[in-house]
Amino acid sequence: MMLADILTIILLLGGAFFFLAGTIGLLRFPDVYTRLHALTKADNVGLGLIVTGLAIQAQSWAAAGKLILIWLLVLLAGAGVSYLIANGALARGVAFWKR
Amino acid sequence: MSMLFFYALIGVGLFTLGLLALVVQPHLLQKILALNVMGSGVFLLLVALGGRSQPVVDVVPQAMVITGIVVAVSATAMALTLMLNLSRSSPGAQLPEDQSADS
Amino acid sequence: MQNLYIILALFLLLNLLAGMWRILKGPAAADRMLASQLFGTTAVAILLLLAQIESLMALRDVALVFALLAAITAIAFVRRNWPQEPDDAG
Amino acid sequence: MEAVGLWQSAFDLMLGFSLFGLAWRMLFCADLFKSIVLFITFGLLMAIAWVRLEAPDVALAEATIGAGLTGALLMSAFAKLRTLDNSLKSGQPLLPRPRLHVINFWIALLFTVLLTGGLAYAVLSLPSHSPGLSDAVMSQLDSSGVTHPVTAVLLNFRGYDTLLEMAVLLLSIQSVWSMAGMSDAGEVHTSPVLNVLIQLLSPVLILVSAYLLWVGAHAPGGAFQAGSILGAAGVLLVLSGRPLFNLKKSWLIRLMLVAGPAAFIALATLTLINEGQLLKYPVANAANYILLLETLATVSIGTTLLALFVGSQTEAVQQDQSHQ
Repeated sequence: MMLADILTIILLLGGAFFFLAGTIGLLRFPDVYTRLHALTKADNVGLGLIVTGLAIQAQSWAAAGKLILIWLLVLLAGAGVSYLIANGALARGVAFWKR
Repeated sequence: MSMLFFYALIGVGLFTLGLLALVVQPHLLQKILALNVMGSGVFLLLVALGGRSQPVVDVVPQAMVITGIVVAVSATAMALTLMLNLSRSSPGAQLPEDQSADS
Repeated sequence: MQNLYIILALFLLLNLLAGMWRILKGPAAADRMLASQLFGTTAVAILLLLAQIESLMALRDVALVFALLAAITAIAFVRRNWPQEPDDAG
Repeated sequence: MEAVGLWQSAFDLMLGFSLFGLAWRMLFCADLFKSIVLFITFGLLMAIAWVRLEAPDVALAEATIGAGLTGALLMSAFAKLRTLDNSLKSGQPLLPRPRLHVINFWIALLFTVLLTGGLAYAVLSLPSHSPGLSDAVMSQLDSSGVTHPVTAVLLNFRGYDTLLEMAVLLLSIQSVWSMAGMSDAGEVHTSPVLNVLIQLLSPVLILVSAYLLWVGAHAPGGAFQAGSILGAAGVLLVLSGRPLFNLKKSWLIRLMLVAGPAAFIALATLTLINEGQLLKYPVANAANYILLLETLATVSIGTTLLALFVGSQTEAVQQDQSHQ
């Protein structure tokens, strides 16, 4: 097994872990804002790690570039949408969680 | 190989589930969603059965399904317009038959 | 490697199904929207893994399209279904 | 690699049952907004199912339409519905139980179960191997002008399908306009973050649309997918509040709507006269004809989808003054 393969395995498992963390956060966190926080972990880090892991295996620079582009697009859309939803929830008076 | 038949059966299930909802559910938006699910069931059946020609998958059903998806979305837009127009004249977005069953 | 890819894809699919609970329970519309946003990202990851398994690079285009269009539904939700300015709703 | 097959089967089983379960929860739940979100998720899973069924072209079409346009359409229509019907508020169970008589419900259920059984029997009695038309497609692929079989079927072998499909799209926009009227797709208020998002996304969308159109000649992609992306780009601009165009006045829009069908009909007539058969291109020029048709079809499909989105939400023509 080559070094690249080992690196890929580590990165993919890390990505899967962050997706799991995001899902658990989505299910367990108490209000919209904290769930938003959990969601971005899967969006940004989880997909980022998986994309990096797969890019190592890619046949060409162009293929790796496309993978990175996909990740950047998800980042961009995720950031924008997160802001819009949080802002909208705030404007609409969705309650904060209080201990 | 048997996976194709599994997907085909799921397609059958989606079609009949959608049919049941189309008949039973009163709200027109639900009926529109039901029609879409029925369509998805048919598409799934077509493509799954087209996959039986191994090693090369039969692409004619796939081409038909691509056409079908675009037609389905335009039909959905039209149905939604109809629904909105109907709910302007009578509240509830339901067909007259369903409303009279209430009284 | 192939085994790892498909197991991870299955794992992500299970993740997605677990997240379905949030859509079913809500409570707010925003919660449901958030969950569907997460599903979009998960679907991108699943598609990329499947692309690697079947070495079918066209599937990356599908993932690309998903990444591009994931925002549209959420924007439609925020702009139309859930207007930011309360007096603007008409 | 026995284990891989096993895991793949597990994936397929999981996916299939979730599709069915999702459809069930979507269609039999009392909250319309929940149904819509579940429908969007259903579209996501369908796209993954197409991938598993070795139909990347269909996956691409499902992704462009299911992930973007249908969701936006349903969301907007539901918002409009809520302004018309005060009882609809998301988050609370709001729909009445099925109003059918209980006997009728059981009759419907019985018939559905019987139909499912019959259809399942019919499907299972099919032979497990059937060549279909794949041999015919593959043997003629060289003379089609493209190397991707799906595009060859859509634009050459069964070009009349696509011709009729363009006609259906044109009809649908006509009926939407006749029911709801045309309006300018303009709202004025914008949000700065959304503006930046749109400014970054829309050029990429148009670029990807062109890419899919071009790649369709030899790989999954083509006019339908490219057109849907173009339509999605327009929907994004409309949603962000750009006064994109004025449908009442613009002849350009009407021209773009009919460009695809018109080109198809013109070429169909030409080939009928010259070759004696509908849409039978001379082999030497087939690639050029297909590219021309696909480009115009992309423009028309994109414009139609955008106009459908805008048109389906405008006020009805006659009732503008009588209500509110």
